[in-house]
Amino acid sequence: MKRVSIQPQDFDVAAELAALEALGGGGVASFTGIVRGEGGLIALELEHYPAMTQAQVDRIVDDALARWPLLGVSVIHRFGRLEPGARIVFVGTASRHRTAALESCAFLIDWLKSHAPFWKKEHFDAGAPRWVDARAEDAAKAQGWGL
Amino acid sequence: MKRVSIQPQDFDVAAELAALEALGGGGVASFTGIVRGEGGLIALELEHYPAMTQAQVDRIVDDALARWPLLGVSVIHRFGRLEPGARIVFVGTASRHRTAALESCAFLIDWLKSHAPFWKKEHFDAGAPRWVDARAEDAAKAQGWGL
Amino acid sequence: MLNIVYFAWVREGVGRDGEQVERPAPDATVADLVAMLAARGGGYAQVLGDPVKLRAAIDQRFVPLDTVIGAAGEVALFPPVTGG
Amino acid sequence: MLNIVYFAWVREGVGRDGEQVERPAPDATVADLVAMLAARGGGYAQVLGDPVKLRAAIDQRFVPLDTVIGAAGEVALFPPVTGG
Repeated sequence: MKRVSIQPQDFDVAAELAALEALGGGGVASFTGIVRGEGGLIALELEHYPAMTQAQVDRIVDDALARWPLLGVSVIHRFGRLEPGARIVFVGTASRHRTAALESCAFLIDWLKSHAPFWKKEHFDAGAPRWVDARAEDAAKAQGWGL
Repeated sequence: MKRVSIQPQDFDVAAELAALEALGGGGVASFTGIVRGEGGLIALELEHYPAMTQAQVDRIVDDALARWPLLGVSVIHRFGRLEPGARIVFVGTASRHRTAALESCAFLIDWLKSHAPFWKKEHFDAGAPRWVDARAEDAAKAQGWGL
Repeated sequence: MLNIVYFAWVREGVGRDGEQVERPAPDATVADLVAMLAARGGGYAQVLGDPVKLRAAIDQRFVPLDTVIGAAGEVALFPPVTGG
Repeated sequence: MLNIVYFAWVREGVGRDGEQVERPAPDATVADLVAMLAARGGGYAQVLGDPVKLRAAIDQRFVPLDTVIGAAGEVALFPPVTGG
């Protein structure tokens, strides 16, 4: 099972996990990213490069499928305006054994958080909105995977 | 939030994740273990040491809380007779950042899979049931965490 | 008296999930207790005759088999845990 | 003609999300294109004047700025991606 969706709307984590659990593997790992409402943040605006995003996420999912013995992968990434508490991203992986599921889940979210063609603009309750800078830390983490 | 439950009945992964997502952190990681129906397995029987299990799982969750900056941890482990496709174990962690959530989730499931006082008996469609041997691999993984 | 509890194939071998025994000597270890129980023969000898295959806990804490039982309330004997 | 697309503060600075320009010389790189656009002044100069802060893609693939554009159909200019 391979599922990649780049979409503005929210998603149903339980439905994604149920599909992964039904694949006959022994383990399902997941990560859900959520907008934090710190420092007066009232909204996060995610812009992306539509022609590129789907193709790139597809490719990194294929990399994960080549690298670990996975029964299923599901990646959902939202774009548009998201408020604190909203889900941004979901990665779910299913495998016969836990290590493959956990490692591939970490690999995919590290890639999404550092290399995926998204840009974030933060809107605050006071003051001008600002574009988030790329974080060196994320790039280093992705390099740890040989990305 | 800290929640540990050792129980015979199934659990609601979506409800666990929703509670973790509501803590204001940026990331929720989870792992769900499922009974695999391979080699003619018709049921897995999990025996445990009730007086010990809850206390030990409590303690390892406290270890995780001391080691990573977590907003919440939920661990559910079932015992009794479980059929293929049934959930056995759930670990969910919430943190401000993904690395703490992912690492602590892997740490907890590695411990549960190797050190928790459970014993598994496999029942097959043909032939005698047999007790599962402890796996050296799991012990090695747990040692990697300094356990 | 000392409570003993058994799990998994140890429990099946001895045919019960626990029992009370006379408290052993103050310097007796878990291994001494295992040897005493194995000497009963039958299922006890079968599952307790090879201590290398056994693990133990005293008062709900894992311990090596050479640990002195002392004033403990409960000794558990079981195979290596196989986790969840 | 060559399609250019802009994202994030590059898009805001140039005031549009894309445009078509005359195809540059066959050996022109992305950096050459950026310099040509920055020479327009105004918002273009502001966001494209310091190429170190820019990243690029040719036909939906990330490339270094010294990559020759050649026969590509689309060049994208944007800040370093910040992920999801």
